[in-house]
Amino acid sequence: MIVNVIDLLPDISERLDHIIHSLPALAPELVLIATFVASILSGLFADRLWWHGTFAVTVIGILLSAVCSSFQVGNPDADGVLFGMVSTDAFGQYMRILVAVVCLLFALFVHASPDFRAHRKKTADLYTILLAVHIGLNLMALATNWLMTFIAIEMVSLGSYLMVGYLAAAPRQTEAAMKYVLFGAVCSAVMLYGMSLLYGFTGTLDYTSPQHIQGLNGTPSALVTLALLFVFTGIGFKLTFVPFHFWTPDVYQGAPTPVTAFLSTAPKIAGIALLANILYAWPADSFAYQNLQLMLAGAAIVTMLWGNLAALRQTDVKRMMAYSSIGHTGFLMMAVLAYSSQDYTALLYYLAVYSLMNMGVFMLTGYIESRTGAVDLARYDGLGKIMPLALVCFTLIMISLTGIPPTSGFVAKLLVFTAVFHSWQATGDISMVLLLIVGALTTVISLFYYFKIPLHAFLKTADSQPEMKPMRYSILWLAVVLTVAVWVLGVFPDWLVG
Amino acid sequence: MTPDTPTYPILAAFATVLFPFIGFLLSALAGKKAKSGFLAIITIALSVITAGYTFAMVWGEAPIHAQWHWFTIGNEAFHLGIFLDNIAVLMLLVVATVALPVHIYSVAYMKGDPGIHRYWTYLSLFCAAMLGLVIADNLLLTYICWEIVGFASYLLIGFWFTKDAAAQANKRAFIINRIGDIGFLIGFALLYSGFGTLDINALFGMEGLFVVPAATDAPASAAQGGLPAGWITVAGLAFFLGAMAKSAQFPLHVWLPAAMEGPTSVSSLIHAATMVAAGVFLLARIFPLFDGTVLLIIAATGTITALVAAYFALTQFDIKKILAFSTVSQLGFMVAAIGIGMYPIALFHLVTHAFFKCLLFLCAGAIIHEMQHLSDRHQLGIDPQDIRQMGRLRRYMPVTFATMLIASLALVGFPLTSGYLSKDALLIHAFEWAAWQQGVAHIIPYVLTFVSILTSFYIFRLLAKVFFGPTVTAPLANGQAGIHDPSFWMLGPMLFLAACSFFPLFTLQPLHYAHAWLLEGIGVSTPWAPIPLLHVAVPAVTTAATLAIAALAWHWYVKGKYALKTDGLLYRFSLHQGYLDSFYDRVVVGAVLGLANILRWLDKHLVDGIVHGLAAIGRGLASIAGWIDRQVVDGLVRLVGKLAWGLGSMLRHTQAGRLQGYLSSLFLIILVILLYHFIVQA
Amino acid sequence: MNPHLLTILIFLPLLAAAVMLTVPARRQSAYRYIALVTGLFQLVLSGGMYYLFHPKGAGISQERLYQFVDHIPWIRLDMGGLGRLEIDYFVGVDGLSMPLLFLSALVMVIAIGASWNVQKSAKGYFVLLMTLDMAVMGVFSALDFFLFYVFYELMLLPLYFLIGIWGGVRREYAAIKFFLYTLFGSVFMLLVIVGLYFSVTNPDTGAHTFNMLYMMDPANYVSGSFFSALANQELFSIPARLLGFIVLFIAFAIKVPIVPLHTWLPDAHVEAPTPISIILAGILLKVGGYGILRICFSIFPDAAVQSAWWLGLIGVVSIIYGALVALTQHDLKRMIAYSSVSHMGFVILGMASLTTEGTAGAMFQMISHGFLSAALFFLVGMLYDRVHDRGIYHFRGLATLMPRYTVFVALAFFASLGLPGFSAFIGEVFVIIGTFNAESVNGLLPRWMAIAGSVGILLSAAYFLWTLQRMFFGQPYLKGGGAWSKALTDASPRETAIMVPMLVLALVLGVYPALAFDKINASVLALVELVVGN
Amino acid sequence: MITLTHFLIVGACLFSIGLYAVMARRNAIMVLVGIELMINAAVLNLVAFGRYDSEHYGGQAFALFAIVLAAASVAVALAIILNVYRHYKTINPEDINHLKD
Amino acid sequence: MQALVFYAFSAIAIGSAVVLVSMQNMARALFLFFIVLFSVAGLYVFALADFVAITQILIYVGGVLVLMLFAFMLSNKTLLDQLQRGTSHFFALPVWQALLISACFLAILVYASLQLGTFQPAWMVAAEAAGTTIGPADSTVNHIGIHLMTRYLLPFEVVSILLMMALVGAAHLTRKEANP
Repeated sequence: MIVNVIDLLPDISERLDHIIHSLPALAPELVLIATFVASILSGLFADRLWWHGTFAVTVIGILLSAVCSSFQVGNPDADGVLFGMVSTDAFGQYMRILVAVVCLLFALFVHASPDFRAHRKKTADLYTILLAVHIGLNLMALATNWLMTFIAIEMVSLGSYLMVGYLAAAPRQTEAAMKYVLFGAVCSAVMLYGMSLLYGFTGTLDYTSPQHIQGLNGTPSALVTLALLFVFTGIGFKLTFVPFHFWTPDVYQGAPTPVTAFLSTAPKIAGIALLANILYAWPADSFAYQNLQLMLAGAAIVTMLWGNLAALRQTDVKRMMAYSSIGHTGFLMMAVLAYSSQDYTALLYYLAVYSLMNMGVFMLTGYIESRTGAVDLARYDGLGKIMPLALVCFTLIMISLTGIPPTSGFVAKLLVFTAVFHSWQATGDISMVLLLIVGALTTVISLFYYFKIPLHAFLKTADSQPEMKPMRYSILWLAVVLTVAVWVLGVFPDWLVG
Repeated sequence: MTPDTPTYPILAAFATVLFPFIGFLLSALAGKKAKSGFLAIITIALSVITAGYTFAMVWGEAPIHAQWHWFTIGNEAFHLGIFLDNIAVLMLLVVATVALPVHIYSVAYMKGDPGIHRYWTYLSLFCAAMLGLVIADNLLLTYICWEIVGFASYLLIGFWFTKDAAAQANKRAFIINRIGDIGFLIGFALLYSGFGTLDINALFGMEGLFVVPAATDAPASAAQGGLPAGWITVAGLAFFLGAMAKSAQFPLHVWLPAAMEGPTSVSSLIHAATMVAAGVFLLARIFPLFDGTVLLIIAATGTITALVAAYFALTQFDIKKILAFSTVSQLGFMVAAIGIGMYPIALFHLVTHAFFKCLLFLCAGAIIHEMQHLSDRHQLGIDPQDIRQMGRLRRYMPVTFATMLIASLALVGFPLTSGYLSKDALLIHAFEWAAWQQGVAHIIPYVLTFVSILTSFYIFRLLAKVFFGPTVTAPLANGQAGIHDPSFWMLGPMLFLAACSFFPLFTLQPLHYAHAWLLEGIGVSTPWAPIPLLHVAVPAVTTAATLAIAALAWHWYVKGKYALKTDGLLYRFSLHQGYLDSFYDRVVVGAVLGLANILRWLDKHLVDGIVHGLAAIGRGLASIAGWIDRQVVDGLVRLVGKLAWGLGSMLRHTQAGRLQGYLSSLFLIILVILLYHFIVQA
Repeated sequence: MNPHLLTILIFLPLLAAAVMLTVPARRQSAYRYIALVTGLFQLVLSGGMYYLFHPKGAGISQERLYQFVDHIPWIRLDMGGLGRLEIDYFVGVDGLSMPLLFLSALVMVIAIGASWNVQKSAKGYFVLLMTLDMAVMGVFSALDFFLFYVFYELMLLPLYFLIGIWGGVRREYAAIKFFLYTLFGSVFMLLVIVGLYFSVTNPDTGAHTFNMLYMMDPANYVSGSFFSALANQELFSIPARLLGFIVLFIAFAIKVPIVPLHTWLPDAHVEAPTPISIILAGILLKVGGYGILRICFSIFPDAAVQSAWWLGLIGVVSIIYGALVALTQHDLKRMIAYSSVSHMGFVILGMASLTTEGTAGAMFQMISHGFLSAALFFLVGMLYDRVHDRGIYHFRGLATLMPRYTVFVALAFFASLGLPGFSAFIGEVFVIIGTFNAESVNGLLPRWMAIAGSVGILLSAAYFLWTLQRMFFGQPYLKGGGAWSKALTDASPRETAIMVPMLVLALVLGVYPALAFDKINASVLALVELVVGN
Repeated sequence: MITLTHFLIVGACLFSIGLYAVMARRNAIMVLVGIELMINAAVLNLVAFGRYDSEHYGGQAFALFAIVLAAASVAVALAIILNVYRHYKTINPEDINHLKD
Repeated sequence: MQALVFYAFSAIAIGSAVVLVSMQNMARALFLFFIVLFSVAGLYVFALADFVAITQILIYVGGVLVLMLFAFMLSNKTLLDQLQRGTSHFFALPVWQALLISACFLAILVYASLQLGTFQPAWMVAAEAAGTTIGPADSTVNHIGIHLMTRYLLPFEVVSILLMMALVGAAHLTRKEANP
């Protein structure tokens, strides 16, 4: 049976025009795709000639895409791109830049990391995966369609699984990878089921469309809750908020340190953007919005408490930071809840600062681990004397993570508090007050474990001198730069936001 | 200072205070070099001169008041000032005049003591503060001097600080004085809050806010001011509390006998003549403040003190303790005089008492000095202050005996002595007052009369035992003691004071007080009519009683025909000073320390208790023991910390590392949320 | 016209710290000399400013009455719908801050003097000390709430390390406890700051602002905003302004500290090295009192009046409780720490009275306690340096062994227990007078509080005298025996040089309190007018 | 008549069975099988709903993507499981619990 | 008739799935999984998604299942032992929680399905009313093809990258380490 295409699609030319017009908005992604291909090729061929080949390609590609993104910041395209699959609004564009920065830092970190340097199967494939994940992250931040969301999340997830298992040098790394992949796969299956239900309720996959919200309003509320809960299983997995956080400590602890740094930052940026996109796609008076907001507020409170309380008992630095990042997720969710379409400054600032801090922390963790083999807090005893610069930077970042002035961590917290307070004033929603109080309380709790680092490094003394392995200082200098940035942005926050 | 204020008296009064102060500063700076006491004596001598000049210029004239701006708080300016009226210049003169002989006496008495430079420093400080106290023009300044006087007293009581008893005694003295200070503080703070000024002249002067009520029941708050009558009473009581502590009124008198741990010269100056009289002086100064209630309380307290102290003095064996209780008793007389509204008589008695009591102590000092020599020479190891070890001293120390006899006669109020004048005035007015007051007020004069008889008894007991009685100390008994009257540097002051203990210093009429210049200078009119009979009866009765008692004492103690049991309840009660010390130690100090201990315990454990309680609820019975075992220190931080830690541990159990456990937990949580929603929404 | 003296005063230590960082670590002694020079320079500078300070400069709520003002725009963040974030670098002094600035400079010099023998990583020590110095100066001069908060928190960090690294046996515990307590208070303070930010606008630009002075003027509150007096908003059924006041009060009261929140203090003091104890007692406790006056009272006058009774009660309880607990201590340093609790109770009581006498008395008490407690801790440090023991029961008859030291101790003790002629007396007396006055002036505090407060004076005599008697009088007896009596040398010239100025200052201020009252007076009047007047 | 509900119930059954496998089976590969069952359930839902969407073919398109992604993730997961097996000589997730609190 | 076939497919799918998850023997379980996938593919056909059904068989049966078998073979050296063992305890005690949770989920999902049947979403009603549902006669392959090239172009392209990445990554992980 021959069917004329024109019969099926009378408006095909308009559609093609739309596609062609949409492409410039996706220039960063196109650059990344090109780089992706280039990186595969260079991994196969160029690396034999020049050891840094793929790394150079990757860095250049990410930089180019970041430049493209920053050129686009001025002209947001609020209407859907490519049939409403994505929307490159200003918020998303900032997020792309942020993601690019984090990916770049990750690439540098990997390049400087001795573990990866020693990896016998080379790191070229990792850069390839990174580029794909970068695309996925961008799309996650921009997506306005359940299908696109699903694919983007899967892309990031798959890439992350691969990164965690990349080295597979130690049993723990493979264990982390397995837990991650199985947990992730379950979550995405549940999310898929939830999306299928949402599709069934509304008949559309574009969650910004009016039809979607109409459909949700017309569905029994319990069913909407069910579907949203399922969908947020997948998103929650990426964001690591309670109760979808169980994998986090194990994976963060087991994964290679640069990967942990990446996992604790990039997917969260994209996930938060996604969360914000979904939440604010729906009108505030709709049931779906209110239901979701309530769930998220509850989750944020529990997440802040859980993450910070559980971190108290940790002795492994990376594991502790895993819980810390769970706690920060709660804080970020608080920022999302207080976010409204124009005022994303607080959220953006918090995300940026958080990424810098976490990257810095893990760089230092990695550096210390590589030099002394110390992963446990007990082995940090007296390190402050031996590696003063590293531990001073570590302490400075910890101060910022706690949110004590004059660091950017403090300004970030202040901005979030400001936004939440404003939101409470505007809506009178009492859960905002609870968020504020819990946010403040967990700040105090967090002090307890963040200051374990200086406590062990400076206040305690070691029984024996640890053995020091020689290594290059590039990671340390990177971390120093980040530390300085974290502090300078705390004193002059307008340099970032202005 | 207004232009027409006479400048010279002010300057002279200021100089009177300044000289000892300079002496203090120089001695303090000189440190160990100032051993001779030369500085202190010179400065106090200069003070006597200027004080005499001031007295001459001001006595009987209109009061002089001068002040300089000190500091401003808010809109209120505070001044440093000098207020010279009859009372002030009288006290100024008395203090300086008593201080000088004591200084001179000290040269010999304290000779060779390793810490003597401190002695002179402290003594000068005391004199400066005491002189400042009497001429201060506002209550704040008075209070400052009042406290510094106490501080100097503290230093001097604890002069031999290596002795534990001295270290204990000065602490006790200061703390009990502090109780009084708090009263003083509360008193003037109340006045300030009511009247917005602390100026003595503005408050209590001739045209002051308080009109002299002259022992009427009319409350003083008739004067304008912001304090309700009840608070006026409270203020009066508060001031009286201050005076009670400083003037050793029952039951706050316990510090004074203990203070005898200081050098005897110090006891004579501070704890007999001057500082302890400051309370009486203060009461006289602010007399218009007191309303009827307060006055009655004052009179009653004074009477009780006089009685109790005399009673305690009856059985003491420590020569200084007897004199100390005697002082307390006499102070009780003065306070009672204030209470009956006769503050001029209180001051009169204060002045006479200052001389003869100072003399008594100096004599006692001489005796102790010699007894110490005796003990050292013969290696007897006796307590030099114990009168049981003494006896027959008249043979060795006749001059000392003579002076001491004069002082004792003045104390008992024997005719021709100054004490006769003041004590009779006091008793007579007390009777008249009682007649005017009616009712139970009659108890007071009779008790006071009885106390004066007791006074005769204990002082004659003292004299008999020390100078006449049989002795257990062998060298004394066999005439080989080798002790003698003290040197001229000690005798001179004693003789001077003995001269001052006779009537001519105060009036030329030896048998009646009415024309004493002192009473004429600061006299007040009495609201009652004099009862002429009393003016004859009271002196006659007391003199007769004194003679009888003297005979009895002679009979009992010199002849050794002691007639009383020494194990009676009353006797023991008196000997142990009414067990007041133990009472304070056990009950008051014990209560404070107990409370403090409880609070410390609370500090340590209470919050823990909360922790434990919460933990028990939170974690079930099984772990209670573990929680209690763990020694937690304190604080909310701990509470929060423990809770957080416990929660952290609980959360930890979810993180057992088993993937499928995680998944199960995850789905369980989702399920719970779902069920909740379905139940709520369906 | 404006030579930026205040800014120089604040940031000079930072410069010194930067210089120290460039000095190689083997030149140990260089650090303390740099620190000393900085401290002395600051002392001279603040002394000069104190001298130049015009007594009529009341400050409080009017910028033109502040002196040495520097007001520069700092952060301007565009927050979209939340408006523009306006944060200024705004510093200035009035009668409340000027004496405290001078006091801080003085105590800093003393602390540097007391740190002369620090050997353990001297570089880090002095760099941290300088950072602390900067933060302290900043706190006392900041007039922008954000700036204040930054300095306020910045104080904690160096202190944490100074206690934690150079402290005693349980230093880690003490350091974190101290930090947690203070952070607990200040985090909630941050929430109030945010609330105030949204409630107050700059009348000139209309933008929300952190400027404290604007917060003091009810006219600047946006109508209907959270902290607006007219809006009468409530949260958890507590009026918003009262809630804000309580939160801020708790934050500062932890610093003061008041009784239920005091338990960090003994631990921190006991574990801290001597110079840090000196700074803690001499400066940091004052930050609490200063904050209550400058911020709690000025921004929430209505709530201050409402809760004055409770504040008075807290003050009285602190006075008596602290004194009673001090009575039972066996550790000299702990005893002095509790005495600080008691003495700072007077500060709270005086403030609560809201009378000029009480408030001025509280200010005076803060100043006086500043150097007296510094002196006391220094004295304890002298003993501890020699024999590494502070047990009151472990010493006896020290007066014979160390006469000069004993004189210092006795003077410091008597000065602290409020002997007239010393500064503490003036402070305490006027607090009591002010409290008595309160009933007739504004009716906020009942008179029994003053009476109860004066009982604290009595108790302070008890514990100080008891200690004096126990440790210094009697025949010498030492727990450590002969080794100790050899180690217990009398005060060295350096120590004497540090002690004498403090005692002289206590004496001078006690005899001529106008030196301080003249500078404080106008501000106190303005403050009382601001709080009670409306 | 085969209504939508029929499909949904079958989907629900498959999903629950998959869920059970995920939680209960002590073999990583069986866990993967469980996941595939859940995905199949979702896909079944999608196509069942997709019958009503002839305009965009959203359901069927989504189903196709889902199947493809499932295959990709299975490939990745199996690669990782093989690595685990190399180190632990077991694929029972219960036994692989070195990373824990 | 149609319904009967549907029920049969459903019964086979669910039944095999139940047996599959309760089997100890891996090889048999994977075989049963094969049956489940086939039956579900049949159900897709009933839902008028023939292309999806074909994809299911091609990708799942051809790709996934084979991969799993390989992995199983590679990982389980004691395969033969286990092949001998049949299904033992059906309701193993340690997993009763899992059973309970899944049962609850089943109940909730079935309840949801029934609800959805009762309150049919408005858009489906509208589609039925307008007759725009997919009919058995529609050529789904055509439509899907066109949509993949227009509306779903971006996902389509992205998925290609995703697959490439998965390929690279999986290959990397399973690759024997290269000689240094």
